[in-house]
Amino acid sequence: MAIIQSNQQIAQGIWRMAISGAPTGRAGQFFMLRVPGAVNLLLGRPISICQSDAGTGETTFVYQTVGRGTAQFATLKPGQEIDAQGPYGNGFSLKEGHTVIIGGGIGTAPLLQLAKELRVGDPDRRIDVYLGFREESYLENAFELYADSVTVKRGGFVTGDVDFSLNAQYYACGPAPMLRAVANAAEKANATLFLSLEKHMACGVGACLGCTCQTNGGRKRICKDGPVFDYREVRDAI
Amino acid sequence: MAIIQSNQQIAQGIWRMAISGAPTGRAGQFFMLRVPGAVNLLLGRPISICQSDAGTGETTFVYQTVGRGTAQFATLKPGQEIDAQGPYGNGFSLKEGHTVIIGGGIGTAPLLQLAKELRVGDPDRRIDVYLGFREESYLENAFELYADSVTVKRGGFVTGDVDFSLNAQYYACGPAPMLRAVANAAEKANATLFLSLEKHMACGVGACLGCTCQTNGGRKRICKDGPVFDYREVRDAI
Amino acid sequence: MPSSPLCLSLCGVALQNPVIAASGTFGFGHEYAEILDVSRLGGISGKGLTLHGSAGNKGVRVYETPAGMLNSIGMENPGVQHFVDREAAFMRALGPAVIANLGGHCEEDYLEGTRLLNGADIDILELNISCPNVKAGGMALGMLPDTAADITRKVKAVSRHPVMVKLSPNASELVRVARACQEAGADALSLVNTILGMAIDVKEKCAVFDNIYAGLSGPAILPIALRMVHQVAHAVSIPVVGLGGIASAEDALKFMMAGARAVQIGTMSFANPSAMLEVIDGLAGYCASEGLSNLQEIVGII
Amino acid sequence: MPSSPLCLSLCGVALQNPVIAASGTFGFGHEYAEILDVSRLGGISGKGLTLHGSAGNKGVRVYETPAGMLNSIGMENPGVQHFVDREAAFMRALGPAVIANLGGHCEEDYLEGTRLLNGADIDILELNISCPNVKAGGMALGMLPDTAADITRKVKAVSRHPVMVKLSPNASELVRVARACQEAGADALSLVNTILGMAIDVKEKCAVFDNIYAGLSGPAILPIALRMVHQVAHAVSIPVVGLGGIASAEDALKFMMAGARAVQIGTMSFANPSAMLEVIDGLAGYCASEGLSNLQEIVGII
Ligand SMILES: Cc1cc2nc3c(=O)[nH]c(=O)nc-3n(C[C@H](O)[C@H](O)[C@H](O)COP(=O)(O)OP(=O)(O)OC[C@H]3O[C@@H](n4cnc5c(N)ncnc54)[C@H](O)[C@@H]3O)c2cc1C
Ligand SMILES: Cc1cc2nc3c(=O)[nH]c(=O)nc-3n(C[C@H](O)[C@H](O)[C@H](O)COP(=O)(O)OP(=O)(O)OC[C@H]3O[C@@H](n4cnc5c(N)ncnc54)[C@H](O)[C@@H]3O)c2cc1C
Ligand SMILES: Cc1cc2nc3c(=O)[nH]c(=O)nc-3n(C[C@H](O)[C@H](O)[C@H](O)COP(=O)(O)O)c2cc1C
Ligand SMILES: Cc1cc2nc3c(=O)[nH]c(=O)nc-3n(C[C@H](O)[C@H](O)[C@H](O)COP(=O)(O)O)c2cc1C
Ligand code: FES
Ligand code: FES
Repeated sequence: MAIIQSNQQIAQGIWRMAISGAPTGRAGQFFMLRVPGAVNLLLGRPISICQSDAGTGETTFVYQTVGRGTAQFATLKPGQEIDAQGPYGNGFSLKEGHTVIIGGGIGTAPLLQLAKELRVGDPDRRIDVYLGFREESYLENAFELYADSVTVKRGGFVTGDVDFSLNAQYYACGPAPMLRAVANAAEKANATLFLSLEKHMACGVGACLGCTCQTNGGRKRICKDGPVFDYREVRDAI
Repeated sequence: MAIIQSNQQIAQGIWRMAISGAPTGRAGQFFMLRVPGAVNLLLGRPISICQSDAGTGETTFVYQTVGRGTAQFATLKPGQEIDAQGPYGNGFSLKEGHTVIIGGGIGTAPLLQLAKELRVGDPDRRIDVYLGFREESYLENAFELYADSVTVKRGGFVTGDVDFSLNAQYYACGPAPMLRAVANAAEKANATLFLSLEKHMACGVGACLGCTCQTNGGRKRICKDGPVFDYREVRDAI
Repeated sequence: MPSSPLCLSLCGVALQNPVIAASGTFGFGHEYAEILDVSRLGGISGKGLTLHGSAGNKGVRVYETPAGMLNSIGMENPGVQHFVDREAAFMRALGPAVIANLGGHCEEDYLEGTRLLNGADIDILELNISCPNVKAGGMALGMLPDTAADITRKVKAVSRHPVMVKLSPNASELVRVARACQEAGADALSLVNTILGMAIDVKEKCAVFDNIYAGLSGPAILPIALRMVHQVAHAVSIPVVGLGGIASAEDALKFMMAGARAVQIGTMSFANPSAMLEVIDGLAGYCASEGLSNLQEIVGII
Repeated sequence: MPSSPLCLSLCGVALQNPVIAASGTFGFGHEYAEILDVSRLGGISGKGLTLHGSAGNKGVRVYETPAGMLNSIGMENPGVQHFVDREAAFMRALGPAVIANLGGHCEEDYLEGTRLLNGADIDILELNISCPNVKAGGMALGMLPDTAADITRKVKAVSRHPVMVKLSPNASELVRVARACQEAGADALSLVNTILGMAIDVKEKCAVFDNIYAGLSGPAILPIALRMVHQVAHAVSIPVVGLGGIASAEDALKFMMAGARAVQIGTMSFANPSAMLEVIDGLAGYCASEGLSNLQEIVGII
């Protein structure tokens, strides 16, 4: 059982929670978080690793309160136990060279650990980050630790600002309309793009088939075969 | 919504919880306690007032962890909210003169407030308290503040020690076998005896008929018409 | 009130809002009147009555389950005549629409009970052919289309009040039962009553309830009840009143979108006595934020 | 192992304990094998198979409800032949008894699927005539005694493996369906599959699932499932395997006391992947503390 180290609101409806005692994971992986004993809130909720520190053993999540489960997370206090099953999922595969990261809203969360791993992997590569928020922004300062540039847009998609014709790989996470826009732009420019997808999950490990999507490599489970996919594979699923 | 002021284990499996922000009640009344938002633990749990302090506005409960509901109470921390509906029930009617109080196990809890009210009502009356516990005892020191004598027995019913031929009124709360023994003894001696009864409850206010019992005054609801009854009325119900 | 977005007409009876206290969970209104403003409710369905009254079942009667509860009250009630003489006028004085819930052990009981209720100032007769906790009659009548239609027709012939038939989720072919009741003249349908369930005390190695089986209610059954209300509301043209596990205004809206003109709330009142008032406030807020002139606009939109 | 108090025989198959992973909640064992010691389980019932495989349903497929969940997977599966060629041997290597769960859209599919499974090294064929999430076939066959008996008889005639028929809690007359399956030669019965339910997204004003209705599982349904297992176990003489919302050893004991020789666990594995192992440990502890030489002694004592 993991222990909550901190749990604070960082923007309207957005919380950051740090836990210890869970195995550390890689960028793009997620945990199924659940308050132990809560038969009522039966299933775990998939929440991405926002920061994973192998040194301290702490994992940080950033989550938005949208329903019963995440609202319950927001009531948890440091010292309380939380059941963190994981890390699950494939995670981002780290490519070399110039990298462009595109996040929308809470989809920004898993990209921070990605930026960190990319920077640690190669201190010299160029990393450009584009973040879009409907209203209040968050996490942009944290990105500045790892990125060469951070562009933040409030009140709209940041997608329009991104140049997809660079000799770079692109990573994106965010709401479905944003992912579709990014995929369209990448297709036109024939760019390399990885998307992190979301779907309602029950098991998180690939056993229930609650989260499968059609890919051009057949049906895949977002929790187990994803959540990160090459955008070409999942054009029909977003 | 009431606020938890303290919540501590005072003996093996026995906890004392103090709350503020609930209306104060009388000896023998109870509250339906419920952790707000817990759809899983759906119903309130009836817990008697152990101490009610109109001055500080605090109400204290002493409860035994026997199942899911009481186990959940034991996890609550000071500062947390608890839904305390009540006070419900008729409470003990306070008679004059010499009084004998008989408690068994967790049935001791509501009797402390009774002893206090009796003492406050008449500083000069005689109050004898008999408490029986299967193993560890608790609350006996608190009774000593109000009682002239406190007799504690571990590992058996204290009933055998009580003289029912006194010119006194008797109050008892405890497990059913103890209540039956007390009622039998009182009947032989033609004593005045009031019992506090228990039954599974859903509403606590008399609306669901989950807790009715047969009395010789017709069917009565333990939550609303009781929980305190003259033992003659409820011979068939215990 | 006529312009309140919550008001509606149910079998010709004007309700100030669609939130009704479910039978057996609200007594005849006395108890909650002491702790709530019950005048704000749309209606109150009183404790289920039988002709001669009943002491109900022995042993444990209520038992909590995950997000629900089982009950085996067994229709403890003071009898129809007592209700007519002593309770009806009190219920009327509370304000909300008065619904008398009538159960029975045989046809003659139902008909005689209906005749007696003709002498009471009530708005709607809720015909309970779905109580799982009595041995003879009760649920048995509601299990098959023919028997349900038969008792409905006979009660309708006798009753001077509109008749709302309360259906059992345990019925083999619920939709056929519903249609049969409509054809037999029912003015409205309410569903669901409790679902037959069981509890076992592992320590004592015995069934928790003397009757072995008991009725399940509360949020646990909401998805099942919602499905049944949707099925029935799409199969009949008379008004449907939906219930089963409603805990919030959002839950009430689910039942209304599925086709229920009004809702009843039972178990959640035990957990939270102000649940019904919170639902009413929530529904009013919904009308305001959605700009609905009347909440009935959303009934059956799914 | 022969002297372990948890061991039992089910349709002639030796199980090291009565805890079986429920179909559709455990894949074919791969996924949980990565995080659990699945060799400790009594058995694994694989994902429901159809003759030609299926992509399953579109849209939202899982949705949480109070103490339960709805699913509308729609039998996504790789087909029987794929199972025979690629999965059966892997499942065998895991250790627990291997149960293949077979669904279908028509009689011919079931029979051809059964023939193909004759070529696989499995222990029990679980005949799924109770899936509520496929349009044709599936649950339809399990709803009536005659159709259930008919498909059972035909599958039995073809199968070289013992046949355990999985019953639907949505069947009109469950007990008659159970008896009919027994008479048709079923070697065992498992129940319950999911209960038909519904969810509505109030914000979007639409049903959550493309199919409108979906299957309810988890602790919410335990009291209903327990009642049904008790009813069926008292009506048949073949072994009954109980499931529906089991979350703890205590829950498993309830089903066994009600008459189930073994249990299956589904939804709770999602919430807590070690749930089944905890149940096994709990049952072993129970035998020790009650001094039982074999847990089967308590089967059906209520
Ligand atoms: C791989 C993955 C990683 C995620 N990472 C994050 C993250 O880092 N931070 C974050 O805030 N959110 C993240 N999410 C989304 C998060 O899981 C959902 O917001 C959460 O499950 C909602 O739970 P709830 O009980 O609060 O909402 P509910 O009341 O259950 O539903 C509210 C809304 O959330 C959506 N939702 C509900 N359950 C799920 C589910 N299991 N998966 C996806 N959507 C769901 C519903 O569509 C609904 O609109 C991630 C989802 C996935 C699949
Ligand atoms: C008027 C009244 C006053 C009470 N005062 C106290 C008190 O001051 N301190 C205290 O520790 N206990 C008191 N009880 C008993 C207490 O209500 C139960 O122990 C508690 O409800 C058990 O809840 P649970 O969820 O922990 O147990 P569960 O898991 O629900 O059940 C465990 C055991 O508790 C019994 N039980 C369950 N629910 C109830 C219920 N609603 N009423 C009675 N018994 C039940 C069951 O028979 C079972 O054996 C009182 C009961 C009543 C009726
Ligand atoms: C304690 C209790 C007693 C009930 N008594 C009756 C009754 O007398 N007549 C009746 O028609 N329904 C009775 N019911 C059923 C409820 O009216 C309602 O149909 C059911 O509980 C589902 O709604 P809920 O989940 O909101 O409680 C009773 C339910 C409970 C919990
Ligand atoms: C996601 C999911 C998929 C399921 N798929 C199948 C299936 O393919 N075949 C089958 O017979 N039952 C299937 N079921 C039903 C379960 O095997 C089980 O009967 C039901 O969930 C009740 O048990 P539980 O409450 O322990 O989950 C499925 C259940 C779930 C939740
Ligand atoms: S969530 Fe179960 S397969 Fe992905
Ligand atoms: S608990 Fe409902 S009447 Fe007493």
